[in-house]
Amino acid sequence: MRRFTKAALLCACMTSIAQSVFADEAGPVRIGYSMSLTGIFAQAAPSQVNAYTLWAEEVNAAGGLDVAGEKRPVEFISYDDQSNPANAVRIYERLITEDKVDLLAAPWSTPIHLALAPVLSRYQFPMVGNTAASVQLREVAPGYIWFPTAVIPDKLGVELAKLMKSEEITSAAIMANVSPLSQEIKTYLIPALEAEGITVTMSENYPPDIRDMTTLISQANAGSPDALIALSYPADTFLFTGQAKELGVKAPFVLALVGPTIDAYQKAMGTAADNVVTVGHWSPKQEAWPKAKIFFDAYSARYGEAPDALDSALAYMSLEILEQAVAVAGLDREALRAEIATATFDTINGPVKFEGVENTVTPTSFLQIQDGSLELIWPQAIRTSEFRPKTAW
Amino acid sequence: MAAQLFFAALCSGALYALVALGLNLVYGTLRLLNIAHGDLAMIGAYVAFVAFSTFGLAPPVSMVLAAGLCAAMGWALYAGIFRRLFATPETAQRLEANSLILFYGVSVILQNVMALGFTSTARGYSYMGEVWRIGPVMASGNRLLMLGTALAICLGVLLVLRFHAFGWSLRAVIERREAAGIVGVNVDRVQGITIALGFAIAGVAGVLVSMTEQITPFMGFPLTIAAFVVIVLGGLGNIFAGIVAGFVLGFVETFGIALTSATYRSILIYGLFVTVLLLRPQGLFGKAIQVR
Amino acid sequence: MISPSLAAVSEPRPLLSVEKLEAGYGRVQILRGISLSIAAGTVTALVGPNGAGKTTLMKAIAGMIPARSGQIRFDGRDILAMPSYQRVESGIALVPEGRLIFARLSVEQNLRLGAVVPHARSKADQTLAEIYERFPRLAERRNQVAGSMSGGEQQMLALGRGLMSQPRLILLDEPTLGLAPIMVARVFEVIAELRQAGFTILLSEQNSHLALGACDYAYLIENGSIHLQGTGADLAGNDEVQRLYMGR
Amino acid sequence: MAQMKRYSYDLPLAGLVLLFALSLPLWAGDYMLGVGFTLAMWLAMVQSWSLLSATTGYISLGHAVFCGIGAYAMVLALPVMGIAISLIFGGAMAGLAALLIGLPVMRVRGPYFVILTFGLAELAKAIVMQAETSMGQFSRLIFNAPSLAVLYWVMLALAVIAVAAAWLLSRSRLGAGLVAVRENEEAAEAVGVPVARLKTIALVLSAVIPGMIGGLLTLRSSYFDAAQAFDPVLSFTTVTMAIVGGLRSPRGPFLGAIAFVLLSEVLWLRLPQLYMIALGALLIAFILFAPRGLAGMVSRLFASGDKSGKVAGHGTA
Repeated sequence: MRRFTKAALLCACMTSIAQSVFADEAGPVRIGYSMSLTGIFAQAAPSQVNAYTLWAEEVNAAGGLDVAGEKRPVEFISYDDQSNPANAVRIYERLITEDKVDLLAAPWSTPIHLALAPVLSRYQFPMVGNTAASVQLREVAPGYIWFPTAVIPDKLGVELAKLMKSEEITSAAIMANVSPLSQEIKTYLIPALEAEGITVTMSENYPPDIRDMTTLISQANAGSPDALIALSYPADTFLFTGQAKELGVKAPFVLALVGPTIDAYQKAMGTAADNVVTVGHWSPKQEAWPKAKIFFDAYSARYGEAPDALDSALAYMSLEILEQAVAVAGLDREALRAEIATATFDTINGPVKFEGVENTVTPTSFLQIQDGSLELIWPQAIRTSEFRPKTAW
Repeated sequence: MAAQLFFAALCSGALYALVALGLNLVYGTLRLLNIAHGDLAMIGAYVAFVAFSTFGLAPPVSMVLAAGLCAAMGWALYAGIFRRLFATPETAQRLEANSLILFYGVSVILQNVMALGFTSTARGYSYMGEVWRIGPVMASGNRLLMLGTALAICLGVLLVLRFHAFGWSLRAVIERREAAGIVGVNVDRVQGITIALGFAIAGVAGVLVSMTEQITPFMGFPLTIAAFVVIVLGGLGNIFAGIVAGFVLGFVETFGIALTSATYRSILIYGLFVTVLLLRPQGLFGKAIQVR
Repeated sequence: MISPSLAAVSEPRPLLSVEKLEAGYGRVQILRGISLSIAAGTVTALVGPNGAGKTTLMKAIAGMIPARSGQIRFDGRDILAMPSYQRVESGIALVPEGRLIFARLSVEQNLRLGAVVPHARSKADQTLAEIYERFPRLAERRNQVAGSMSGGEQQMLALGRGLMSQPRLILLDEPTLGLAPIMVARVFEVIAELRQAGFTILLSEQNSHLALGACDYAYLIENGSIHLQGTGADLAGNDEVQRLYMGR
Repeated sequence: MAQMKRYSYDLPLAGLVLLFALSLPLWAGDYMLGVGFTLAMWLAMVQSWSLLSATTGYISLGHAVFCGIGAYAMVLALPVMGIAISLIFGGAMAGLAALLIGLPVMRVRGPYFVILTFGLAELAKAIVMQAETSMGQFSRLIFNAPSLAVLYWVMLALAVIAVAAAWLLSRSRLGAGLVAVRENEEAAEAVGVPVARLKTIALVLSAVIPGMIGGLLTLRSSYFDAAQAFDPVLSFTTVTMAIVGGLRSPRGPFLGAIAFVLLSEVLWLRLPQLYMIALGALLIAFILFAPRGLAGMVSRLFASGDKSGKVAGHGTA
């Protein structure tokens, strides 16, 4: 009787091992993520999901994901976090413990990335982040999350001041949305401008639901600054551009923070979008990054619109990093963590390497819309075009 | 500068008045608080976007299409659901009491149907973006078109209310629904037409804002809120005062920002909204007329 | 002068007949099988205590509240299922208790609203002129908001609004409620004039003395059903009516 | 009699459920625990909301304001007071806010009250955003938040307190007074019910727990940002659950919260927009066709003359 039980157990064990081995060979690599498909961030989701989907299609078309030498197809498991960090936390816990995904991809927005960091540490599950941008990222204990973005507000402030200085800007007016990213950038930008000897003629905040900027722009115009910096979000970026055009802003340097990289922005603003500067560190025009143009073309062909130079590029990059790490380390989480933490990756945005949680290779950069395409204009080392003063709307 | 501010206030005011007008018509005649009102504008914006980028139709044409589509939705909602509920006092009362929550359901459905159909990516198109100089004022073509259309519709509705028998019937229903029937007003028809009209106006407003704003499935909510602020300022169901209140809000917002700071904009507007509700729930203007 | 649009020349059948009508509000039943009939060209009075169902009956005839069962025939047609606006179209005008004028509309708009039904609209200008002639106070105040007028003036306005629809049957519900004695007298003068002009009138009135004196026929309603009926003089002479309702 | 019988049946059942719920962290995985946390949160939220809105008929569409205030107060107090006291402080501040606005706000009625509460929540959001900006803050990270198990137990405690409060209220003189307010405020006032005071008490009662819920949610996501903390969707979802559950039944909040959490677990899988559409359709269907909510359907299933259900169908806010 006892022998029989043993034999049965052994049998069961073996079949389950066989099954799992077999499953490993045939089954796809499952990648889980949560996305803000509904709720206040929902508008941004497609630019990221599209990039994920494109990546998976390319990988599968190429025979699958290289898992330490073995090719396996990939599939996503995704949930909607309703733009709520607490939901996202719950979803990642589910992905890890219930769905038992092999890999994780990043959600949208800074708050959700920050909320996830402790979860990843608890489960020792590595994840390459993407669309988070805050100095607070550095407060996250290094370990299982990395941020490829070069949009870190303190660096951004310093670099923007340098860019403006190099274009001989002497004065700037700033208007900032009260949302976190804008405020954070403003906090670092103002001292940086002053350090470069650039006068701040105006610094005003406005709420996210602003509906008219005539006063703000007129006030800015009154000081005749060389630069008009709108630390804006997409909705107010549209508003700002339309009204700046209407009010005949003369400043040769005009920056809008989030929005100009969205395909719809150029479609809606037409020529008014031309020569607007914005934040971003990727451009399909950079020939030193051969994958950039390929990605741009593939994305445009697949979705009928240009990828968002910030979100789509970052999302794609984060999966490229994951892909390359998995090729070396396989799916073992510790090996994967070690690989991501130490290796240098070749992405559509050029080489990426992490120190702590930060990408230290990709420089903080600025883009300018020139004749309908996004050109890198700063820093000098990677720029694809010269800065052009905004002379006409 | 002052002239430019005046123009800005006028533009905001006209849009507020227009968006609120549709909401107020529906509230006035049916006592339904349509929190999906802004989402109808969103539908209008998508109509304009698709018409423009797929069929090359200009927004003035889209206005007709959007008005027709939204009116049809309003009529369908009325004929399909509301008419039956208005037939008995108990269900009518329940419908009115829960209308805001009910339309929240409608709002969620509209937003997510559009998100499914069009994804939530922002859309945009460019129409009449060139800037005109009119005396001391600089104005882009699309804002002039918006201002002109909004003013024309508000004025048109006011004229109908003042001079046309349908307008009187409508005012009669707003003021005393139960008495309107006994003078011979076909209350059912007036309600159906009014909800269609209110929805149509929202659709047109959506076409207008689509010329200057990004188009997303979630763009409607701020418009709804603005419309609610306006009709509260004017007094719920008071059509004329609502239109005036739209302009008041435009001017308060624009000049309030000019006199203080843009940063106080939302506090100013919600503060005004809350204060009016607490102190003068019948609205800023009209006499204290009992609204059920 | 104003006259009924279709001259009802002494037809044998009644202009309005109500059979076993039951109606009420929500779960509360008020009318418990009322039957009555009204001959064309007459004034019929409904008398009875407060809460007996006079106003409910008026509202049920005008279609303001739905009937639960029974029959209402007007000019030979079954109107029970008609919405109220169609009853106005067919020639019934209710001048409701409490007037229910549109306080925010002007006097003239109120009147013109009375002619919103198709057959009246074409004659609106003419009828309006006649009403102004009959009620000069309304003419004086034609552009004033109706809510600003006195009770008696509002009563005249409500009556004028009813006349604007070219009715054959006028339902006058408590027209003297809350009016000064001089206005009460004026209301009864007008009723007499309208009868002269050939209108059929159903009058509900708490002041039984005046009502029974002014009517051709009368019904006494109690507890939602007809308690007594007869000519005005019959009822006025009835002991019980005298004791209970006429304070003698 | 029916009441007694029902409770004698319900109490042991409730004890079992509570025991099960308490033991959850001991055997369930984090995912289940997360579901439990969400469920407890909604139960506490809907039940607190009911203390005001279901009992008095004043429908609040701004309960997120109390979550926001509680969260903000907790975040501010955290460096000084430590987590436990900060949480309570957050609840107290939400209660205080309710007390301060109670008198003027509870005079406003019907549709005006509904939109007033919504406006107040947006106003508070704008003020807190402005305050954060002027303090040079953009968002706040919270470190060393307690583990999920601890958060869960605290949330469960809040849910139990809310349910107990509702139960006690329903059998107290205060509760009877509030129901009188709902049925006919003028009449209640005329017979000497201190209407204004009762309404303010109800508002305060229904604000304290949401204040602490706000704090717990912030700890759960270890992040505070005013736009998130005052998210109006929180208010709307609360009302939705209450209506779907059944406004006037003691079982309503349970059924509403459970139905929604289950539905979201099922439909979340890949169909988020469809989930939202289903939510909207469900809400509409319940308002139009099942005004007594799930509780009404349940009591109709056991159609043995459940008295509590009957009141529910009659009249709404």
